[in-house]
Formats: sequence, structure tokens, C-alpha cells
Amino acid sequence: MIDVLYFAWVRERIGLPRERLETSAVTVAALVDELRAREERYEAAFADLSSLRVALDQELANFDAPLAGVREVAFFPPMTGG
Amino acid sequence: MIDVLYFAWVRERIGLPRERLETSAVTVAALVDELRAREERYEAAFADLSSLRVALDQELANFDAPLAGVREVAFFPPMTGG
Amino acid sequence: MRVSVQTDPFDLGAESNAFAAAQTTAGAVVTFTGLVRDNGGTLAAMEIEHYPGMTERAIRAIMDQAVGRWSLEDALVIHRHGRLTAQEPIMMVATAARHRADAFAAAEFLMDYLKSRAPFWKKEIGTDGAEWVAAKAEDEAALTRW
Amino acid sequence: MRVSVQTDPFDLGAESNAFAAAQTTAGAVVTFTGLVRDNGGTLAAMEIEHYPGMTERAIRAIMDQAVGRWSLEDALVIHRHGRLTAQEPIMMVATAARHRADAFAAAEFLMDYLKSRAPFWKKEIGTDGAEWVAAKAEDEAALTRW
Repeated sequence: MIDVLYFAWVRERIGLPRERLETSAVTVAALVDELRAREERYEAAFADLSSLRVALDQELANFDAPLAGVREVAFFPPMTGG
Repeated sequence: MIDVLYFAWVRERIGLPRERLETSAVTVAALVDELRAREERYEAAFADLSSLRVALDQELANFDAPLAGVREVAFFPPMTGG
Repeated sequence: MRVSVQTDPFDLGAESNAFAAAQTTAGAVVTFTGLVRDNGGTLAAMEIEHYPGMTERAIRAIMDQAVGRWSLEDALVIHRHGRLTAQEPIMMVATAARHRADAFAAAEFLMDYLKSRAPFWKKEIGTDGAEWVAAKAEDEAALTRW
Repeated sequence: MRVSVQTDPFDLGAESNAFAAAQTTAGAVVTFTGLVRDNGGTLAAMEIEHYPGMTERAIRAIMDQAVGRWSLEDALVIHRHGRLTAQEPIMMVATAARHRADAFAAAEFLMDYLKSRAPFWKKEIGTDGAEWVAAKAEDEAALTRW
């Protein structure tokens, strides 16, 4: 089981801030593919990966990073702090 | 007649903050030569021109600048503000 | 080195005074304050979302990098989230160093990284709709100079 | 744009708050504060001499240059003279701009020029004698980057 979190417009498009999933995906990219296949709202959120960022257990990561041992995955647009 | 002002260690070496002088010098450098010829304390203050700065009527200037029309000359070491 | 991620307003003046007064070896203190900018009077509010678990650790990691690169005596980051109105302070950074070049460089570095690497997202609530603020290419490009 | 050359202490916090509160179009406020640094605990006091007639006009000329080079909404310079003790604020600069790059660059520019082109001279009164602070080659060199 893995916690998947969504922020900003990713959260708005998917319609929920977090969910707990069973997945066999071995990389972030494979998890994204599973999510996109679920429903139109996921497809809309993940349509353009270049406009998305991912964090694994609260550290920024790449989409080809492995998911082994990861407990929390977060998807969000590029940050706009400061 | 011209007002000549001294600041920081230039003032301390010469022993006064300002004086009013009659001079026929046409440049700052010529005025410096006149001053150096007056007394030992002036010679001490003006020994090394590279460690001095000059302002004419409160604007930074060079030692070869003309004195025509100038009312106030100030000599001081490089600034250390901020 | 203090990090505060908060919804409450902060007092720039009180924070600046407390930060400067705590210094015993610094000759230079730099502060940066970000204000909510109202482009043309159409902003009703700005909403700032963040990633609670990650935000403080991301900011501390950025601070650690700054401490490793410059000779700093101290640093401070305060960043608000929630709903803000025009001209309210969003966040502030303060740095203290023996010499001004370190204090300035570290403050700019902290700002560049906070902009693009700390998990905050701004949404502008306008009088005619709401829009997520898009990350600027120049903000990402600013990171390459460090 | 305010310039104040004064013997009295100033309140960094109050000045920062007043400066930020006066902004209506700025998104970025940068302040720099210079503190009297005591190198190794031997400083009894610092005396700052200045050239009364020239100081304010020199500072205004530097500010005018900054306004010509960067997109600034506002700027402030406060510089003390007279006798100061360790860790007291000597001076501060504040800049306000729509974007942070302008606010940072203008504040650094103001500091670099104030250091070497505004007529102030610092004397360190030590527990074992007094000495005029020598201008640093690096401060003069800092001007060449602008």
C-alpha cells in the first residue's frame, strides 16, 4: 500500500488531496500509467508530465525513480513559493 | 579665497578641520604642492597622494582638476562608509 | 537558524529586530520580504497551498546548502500559507554574516531555491475567477547560476 | 526616496515596517543593515566622521544611479555618524521593486557605492589605541562589476 498525494491543480483535477493505493508499479512512471488508465480525471491531471513534479517520501525525485520501499508519493505542479 | 577642508587622518595630521586660503594654484595638484611647502605637518598629510581623495565643491574630482571657480576643496582618505 | 511555516501574519519589523539583536559576530544583515502583488487591482486574495510534511524539511535542506556555501552566522525563513490579501507579507528570509557579500549571496540563493524547490503553490483569486500562478522559466533558470 | 544622515540610533524594525507598508506596487523588499563588528572583543567604540555638506548629496547621486539602472519602486538609506558601540546598527539600505532581482541588485549596488563613494570614515577605538579603518582593495574592486 502506498499513499498518493496531490497538490494545487493536480489535486483539483483529480478531485481529492490524497488516497491510499495498492500498486504493483516498480517506478513512478509505471504508477502514473496505472493512474491514467483509471479514469478521465487522472488522464487530465497527468496529460503532460513535463508540467508535473514528483516527491518520494517528501524528497523531490524523477519519474523514472523506483518505488521500492516508498511509502508516500506526491504529485504537483512546479513550485511557486517565495 | 578658497575653503580647504580636511577629514579623518588628514585632519588629524594637519591638526585642523578647515582653513581659508589665498592661492594662485590653477589645479588641485598645484594647491597640494603649495600646502606641502608650508609646514612639516602638511608634508606628512600629503606624502602619498595615492592614499588621498579630493572633492571640489562636494563632488569627487581628480588631482589634475582645475581650481577655477571652485569655492571648497576637501582632502580625505578613501571612504569607509557602509 | 529558525524556520517557520505558518498561516498567521508575521511582523517584519519585530522579526528583523530580533534577528539583528541576536547577532554577536555579524557585521551584515540582509532581509528579503515578499509581498502579495496586485497586478492592476483585480486581486481579491492569494491562496497559498503547501505540502505540510515536506515543507519545513525542504526549507531546512536549502538552508543547509547555504550554510555550506557561504560563511553565515545565522539565517531565518518565515513562509506563510493560507489566504492573504494584496500587499501582505508572504514570506521573509534573513541572513547574517561577517561580510556583506556572504549575506547578500546567501539571501539570494535562499530566495531562488525557495521559489522553485520548496513545496508552495500560489493561487490568485481575482475579481473574475481564480488561477494557479505558473512557474516562470526565469525562476528555474535563476538556479543555474549557483 | 528618503535619505537620513544622523547621529541618533534608528529602529531597524520600525524603519523596515514603515518602508514595506508604504509600498503599493512592490512584490519584493530587500534591506541591508550594517552592524559594528567587534573583532575579538577589543573594540571600545567606533567613531564615524562624515563630510556634512557632501554626504547627503553623494548618497542621493548614488540612489539616482540605482533608479536609472533598475526598476525600483522605492529606496531608503539611513547612515549614522558619531560614536557607536559593538553590534549597534551603523546604517541601513532598503529597496522595493516589483521583482526580487531588481531589489537585490539595487541594494547591493547601493551598498558597494556607499562603502567607497559616500564621505564617511570609520575609526576603531580599541582598548589599546585608536585606528582609522583602511579602505579595502576588494571594496574598490566591487565597483567594477556594475
